[in-house]
Amino acid sequence: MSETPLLDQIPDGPWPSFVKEIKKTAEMQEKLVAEGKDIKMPGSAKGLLKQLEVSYKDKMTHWKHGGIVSVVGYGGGVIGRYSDLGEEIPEVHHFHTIRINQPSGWFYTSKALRQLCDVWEKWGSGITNFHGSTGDIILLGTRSEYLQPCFEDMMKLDPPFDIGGSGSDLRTPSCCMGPALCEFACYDTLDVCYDLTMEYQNELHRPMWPYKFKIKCSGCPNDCVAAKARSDFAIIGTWKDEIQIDQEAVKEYAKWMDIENEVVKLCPTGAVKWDGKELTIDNKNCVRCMHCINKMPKALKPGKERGATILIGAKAPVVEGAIIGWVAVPFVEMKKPYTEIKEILEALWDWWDEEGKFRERVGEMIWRKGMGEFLRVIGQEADVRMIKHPRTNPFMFFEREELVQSKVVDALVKKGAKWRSFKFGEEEE
Amino acid sequence: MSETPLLDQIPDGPWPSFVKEIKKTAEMQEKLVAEGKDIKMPGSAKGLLKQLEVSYKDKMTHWKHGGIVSVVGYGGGVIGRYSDLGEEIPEVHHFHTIRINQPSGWFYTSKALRQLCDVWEKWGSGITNFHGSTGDIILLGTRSEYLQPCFEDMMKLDPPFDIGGSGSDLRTPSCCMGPALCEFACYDTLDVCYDLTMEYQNELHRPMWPYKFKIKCSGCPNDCVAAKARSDFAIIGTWKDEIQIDQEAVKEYAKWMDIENEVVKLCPTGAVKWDGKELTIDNKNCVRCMHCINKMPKALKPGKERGATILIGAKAPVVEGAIIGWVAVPFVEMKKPYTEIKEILEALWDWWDEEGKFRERVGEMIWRKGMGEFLRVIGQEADVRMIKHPRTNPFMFFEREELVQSKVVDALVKKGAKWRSFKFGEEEE
Amino acid sequence: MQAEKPEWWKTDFGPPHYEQMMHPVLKKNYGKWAYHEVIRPGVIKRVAESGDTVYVVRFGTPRLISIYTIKELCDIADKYSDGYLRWTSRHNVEFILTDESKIDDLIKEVQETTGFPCGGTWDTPSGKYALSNIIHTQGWIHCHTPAIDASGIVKAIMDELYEYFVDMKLPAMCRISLACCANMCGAVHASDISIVGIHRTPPLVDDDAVKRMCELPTTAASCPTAAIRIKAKEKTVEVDGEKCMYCGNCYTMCPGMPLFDPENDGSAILVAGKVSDARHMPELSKVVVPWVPNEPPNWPTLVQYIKKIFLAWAENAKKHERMVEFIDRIGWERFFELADLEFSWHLIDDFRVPPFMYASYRTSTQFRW
Amino acid sequence: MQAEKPEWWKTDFGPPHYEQMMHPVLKKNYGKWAYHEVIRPGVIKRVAESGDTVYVVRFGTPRLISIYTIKELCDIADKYSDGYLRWTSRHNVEFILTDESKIDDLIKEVQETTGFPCGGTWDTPSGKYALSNIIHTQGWIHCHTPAIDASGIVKAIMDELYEYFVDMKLPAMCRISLACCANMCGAVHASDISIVGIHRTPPLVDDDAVKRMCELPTTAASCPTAAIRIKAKEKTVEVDGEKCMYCGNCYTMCPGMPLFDPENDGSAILVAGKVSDARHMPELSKVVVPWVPNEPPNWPTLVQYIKKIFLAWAENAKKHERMVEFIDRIGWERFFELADLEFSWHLIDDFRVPPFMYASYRTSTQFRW
Repeated sequence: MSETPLLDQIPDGPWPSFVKEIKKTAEMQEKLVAEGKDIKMPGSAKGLLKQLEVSYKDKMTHWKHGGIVSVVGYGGGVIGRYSDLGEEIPEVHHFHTIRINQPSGWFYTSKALRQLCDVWEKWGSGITNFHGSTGDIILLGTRSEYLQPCFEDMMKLDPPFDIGGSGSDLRTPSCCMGPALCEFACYDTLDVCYDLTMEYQNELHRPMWPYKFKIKCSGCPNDCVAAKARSDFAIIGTWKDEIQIDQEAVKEYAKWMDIENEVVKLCPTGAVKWDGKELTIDNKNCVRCMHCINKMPKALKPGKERGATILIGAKAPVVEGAIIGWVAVPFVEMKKPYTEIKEILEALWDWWDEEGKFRERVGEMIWRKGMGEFLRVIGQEADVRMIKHPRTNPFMFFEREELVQSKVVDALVKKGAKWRSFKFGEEEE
Repeated sequence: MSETPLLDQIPDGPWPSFVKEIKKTAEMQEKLVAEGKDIKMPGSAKGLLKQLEVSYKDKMTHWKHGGIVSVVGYGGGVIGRYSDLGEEIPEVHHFHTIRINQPSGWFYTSKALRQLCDVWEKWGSGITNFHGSTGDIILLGTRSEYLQPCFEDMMKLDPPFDIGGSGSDLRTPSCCMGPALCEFACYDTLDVCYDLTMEYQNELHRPMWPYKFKIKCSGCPNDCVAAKARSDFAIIGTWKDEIQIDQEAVKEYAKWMDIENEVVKLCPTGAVKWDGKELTIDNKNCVRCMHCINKMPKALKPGKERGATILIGAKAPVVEGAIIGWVAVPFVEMKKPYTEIKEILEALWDWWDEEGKFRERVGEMIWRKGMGEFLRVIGQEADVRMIKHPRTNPFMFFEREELVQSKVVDALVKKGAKWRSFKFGEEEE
Repeated sequence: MQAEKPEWWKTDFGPPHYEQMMHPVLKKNYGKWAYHEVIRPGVIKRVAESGDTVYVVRFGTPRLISIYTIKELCDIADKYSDGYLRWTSRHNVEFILTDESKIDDLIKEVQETTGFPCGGTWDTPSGKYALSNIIHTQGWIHCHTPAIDASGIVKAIMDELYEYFVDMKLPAMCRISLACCANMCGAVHASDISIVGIHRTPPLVDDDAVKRMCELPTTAASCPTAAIRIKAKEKTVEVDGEKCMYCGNCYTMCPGMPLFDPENDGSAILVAGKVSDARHMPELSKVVVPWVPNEPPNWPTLVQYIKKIFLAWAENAKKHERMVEFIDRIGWERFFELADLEFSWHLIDDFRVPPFMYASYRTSTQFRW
Repeated sequence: MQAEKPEWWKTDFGPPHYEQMMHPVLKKNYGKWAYHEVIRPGVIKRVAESGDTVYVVRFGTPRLISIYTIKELCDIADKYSDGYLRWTSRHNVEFILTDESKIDDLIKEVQETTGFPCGGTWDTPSGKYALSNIIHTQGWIHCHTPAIDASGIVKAIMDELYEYFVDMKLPAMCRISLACCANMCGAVHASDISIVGIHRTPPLVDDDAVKRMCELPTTAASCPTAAIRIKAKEKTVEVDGEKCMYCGNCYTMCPGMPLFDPENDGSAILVAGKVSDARHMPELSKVVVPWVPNEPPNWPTLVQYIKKIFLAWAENAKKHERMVEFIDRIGWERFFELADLEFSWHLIDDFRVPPFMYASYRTSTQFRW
């Protein structure tokens, strides 16, 4: 009888099977080891299957909290993982994950990938994720003592692969395919992602913040990397001027497309009009949602005054409930070397570093400290585009400098009142 | 020179002037006293003007916190008010307010009003509000020693007028004109308002709760008494079946009304169709918003299966921010003697009385304790109509009884775990 | 207090029954009304299924009324409406006439006797709307916590917008309301335009008064932002001016913590609230002007703000489009431009309960420029 | 650790530059793409301003992949796409072809070698959409806090919905995602359909383990509902089962507080989230099924729930109408009916931060019946 009767039931349907992938790895490793290949963890794929079978029987995980494991000079990037079935299945007793920083846009050559596979064949389980949720290549399962030589082998590749983020650090930035393949990209997402990753190698590799911080770059509001929902700092391409229209191409679409029902009526602000001959857009009323452009990519293009919106604070539900990022900077130009983005990031991190609580995400801290203070920190003016609607309560703060001199104010000052005034603004009286 | 130069500038424009009303009162009282009439506070209207002039000059109030003043046997209904200019303007040193419970719908006979005015002429300032924010008649300004004789005189009127609510009690219920004048009324708002007021005289007159509690009754979703925004317990008329259509009357409207643009296109769910001959309503998709009925009162009427929705929790911003009431009971029949409404009210009050914190409104307590517990208290099933959308976080509570028996549960029970289970449901294990 | 109560003595007898107060035609047709229409500004014709017809004639009042004015209204009711009259929830007085021919005389007599103008109605079928009366609170007339006056501001605004009350020339309903402090006796938080009195300076603690009159734990607990610290030894409290947002809740609890400041108190202006469910669901009002100073007796700056907001809507809204629907269509970006208002950080919610304010943050790149 | 680093030693060298990884045609036309269209399921034709054309051919993968499979993909890339390949953000692998005639062979070879199906694309112009691959987390494969498995459930669902991946017959985009606990490494909270692993029993405190491994104040502070009390004398904690909502945040902080319960852990199902700004602003997903049990290896109950939700949308939505837009149009009342789901009190938000849950309460009498 099979050792994995439950898992054996899985590969039935047409969708590719992860069990098959694990079995394939196990079989290949068995074969290659027999052929004399230097494979350090030959039984680990099979061990993983065995443990998973137990989980399927028990209906629970058998992985334990990891300790701190890493490679020389790095603080993060390796997730320690141990089995609670270590005695029964010693092949997976240690089963640490290495996160590898993917290239911008997940573009690869076969040569680079093969080299990486060879390293992982030697030092690890031979099982990977392409890719993990944050975007890294995930190398799944090795022992503590193999981490260092494995990384050293990756250093020596051409091109070499570096380790990604984990813990309370900058997590590996990621981006959509952007200008490499897409006509909608309003800025060079691949370059920004690479540039920020290189600029902040220290922040990426050495956890030192209150909690994690994610950056994701999408070239247009379609947001193909879901930056708006899952990055503390989402950079979303957009434009300020008029949508570019090729009327001839519109007419081509009109031959077969129901423009009235599928474009005009679906415009969220009713800004698009089509009279059977000409498509007109009330750009003052357009909210840059992308629908009409998505519908007619041959005819419509984003405007020429391009840049990005920065949304802040997105995160998963633990602990305060899930959050979609909100607008921190409605429009920023995206010109190399991206000085404005970097100034905002650094001002934000300094503030968070100083004022953030343990395990407090940046967005949560802004809630605690207020958008007023946050905007001062990042040097931005308040803009109506930061809100869905203005506040519904009249419980506004005012600063000392905004008040008129009065007897009451004089008396408060005389009494030594501690007064609202931002630390980085005027000195308090 | 006038004693009130600032206030004298007010009566200029066309809108009726409150200053004129105060001056008129002062002049009439002066005259009547000269004629020998028994008026206890002859100078008080003038005194009010004087104090108001000081406020206009100082740009601040000169009224102080009131102490507890009342009439025999009552706990609320009188608002104590003292001037901080009592020495300069002794006429307004005491200037208490009496709240008088208005008749349902603010209907009056001239006879009843004249009698009331005569009592207030004798014992008070002669100044009133028709009406205060909650709906009471407000008698503005008398002294502590006149409260009791004033109320005794009101008792003796035909019909007599009773005192309204104030403090941590049931505030005077109010209602729209309902079936007395309006074809939209889905239930008898006047009767419900009167019936509840009479049923809960004790709750109205003797503050004994954590805080105030307001009931307001509107006959249809147009909500002419703004119950949804400002009552802890809003009873809003509605219906479940089909809007009644008189197609002939629709055709009459069609002669001059742009039904397509002003009815069809403004239906929030696109449920109304008009083909030039017949108006059809997709009642499964109708949300009972009233717009089409408002537009064509001769042609459209609410359905026949009528009742009310109860919304809970509305309040002004202090302290948690302003709140519009939310749905507690999507549909309740409104049949005399309104047993279901009363059962809900009493269950709610018992719970609030027992569990409410000082100055905690009912809505705030539901937030604290959860809608699950609240629904059990009032004996209602959860209904999708209570929400705009289901919760966005997965942080749901489950009760012990909902769980499957398991080793973990057994171990927790054995460990003596204190377990979630509603007090009024199953006993906890 | 009497040892023995006289025979007329009673308690808990409640309000007069509404039937005693109701015109016979209303009693007869109770619950059997067929339809209504507004035949001229201020005059609503209501027709019963029986064919009976009444004319409800509406007049704006200043809410604060002399008993002598009420007696005048009673005399008029006796003359024109069989001795019956009623008030609306927005401080209007109404007479119920069965004889259409008496309407002109009634309007003339009310105007001449009391100065109350006829108007404040709307006719949804024809899409003609008058401005309704402003609901409001007591202000300096009778309140101990106000940041602004009420009646004086209302008078100044209604003087300016008078033509819209007496005529029906607005695109939709517009509810204006005023509360003299955030406690909002008037619950103005769901109005098309509302004015709320706000303080802007923290309470100036009067240690003696606190010691004498205040219960310290209750006082500290009353603060929604935890800005009040108890100084147990001195038996008083101190206020952290960085955390205080001047709501005045502590002053309600403790008279030793006044926060009146004539130069810095004033009004905030909110817009785009709504209570009716017609078309758009009910919605809270939103702050669009953080502060306007107190300028008695005529509040010119505030009146001009209200007027420009009002006109930005009145001149640009579509038929039946209330303020919130108008702004939903054009966007807040455009509204601030049209009404010539400045957006500032004060208008971004930062009240302590985090996810509440977050509910208003824009989680999207959908903008108008 | 070496005292002296060899010459090849380096740190902080970062990822390979993307240009090194990019097909020459992409490099040439970088930022100069004219348009794209989907010429058949899984094949996107992208045309540059220069006239250059590439065919991007997409294949679904199970995310967990053997290095031997990757090497097979590399071989295929060498054969068909000049040695270049890429992955999408949703675990699909793509080959970039310049020769249209090789597409059929490529698809056949990938399918035969790896079993990966071609599909997962959508063509907005024609309004034809395929189901995208499911993004997901580790589950029992590698995670220490999961309430459910990930890969096994995804496999079971995609087996059932396979036809929608390989064909483009949906009315609009549909993003399905799975996170094996509420910590949501996958951030699935803004998906059309999402599955989240939830626990339903409070942590069973292992006093010895707590004493040995946990920092008590941090552990207590980690609880969002203040359900954890420190028992200082015993150097452990206790959990108030009435306040605990099983989020597992304490277990993340303290290994002595496991809350695994095979019989009571399971999945919650959420719907109607969205990230793109197209038409409708981004929105969070909402819970519509509070709990479905774990049923390895094939999770039949969960799969059937997903299928009926998916079909209620797929069969009734209008063109381009994503789940949230569909429900906005028909109302939650009708959605629960159409998808044959039961509404229960669990679905009404009662998470501790009050105004957040309030934001979802219906403050209106606008209902469908």
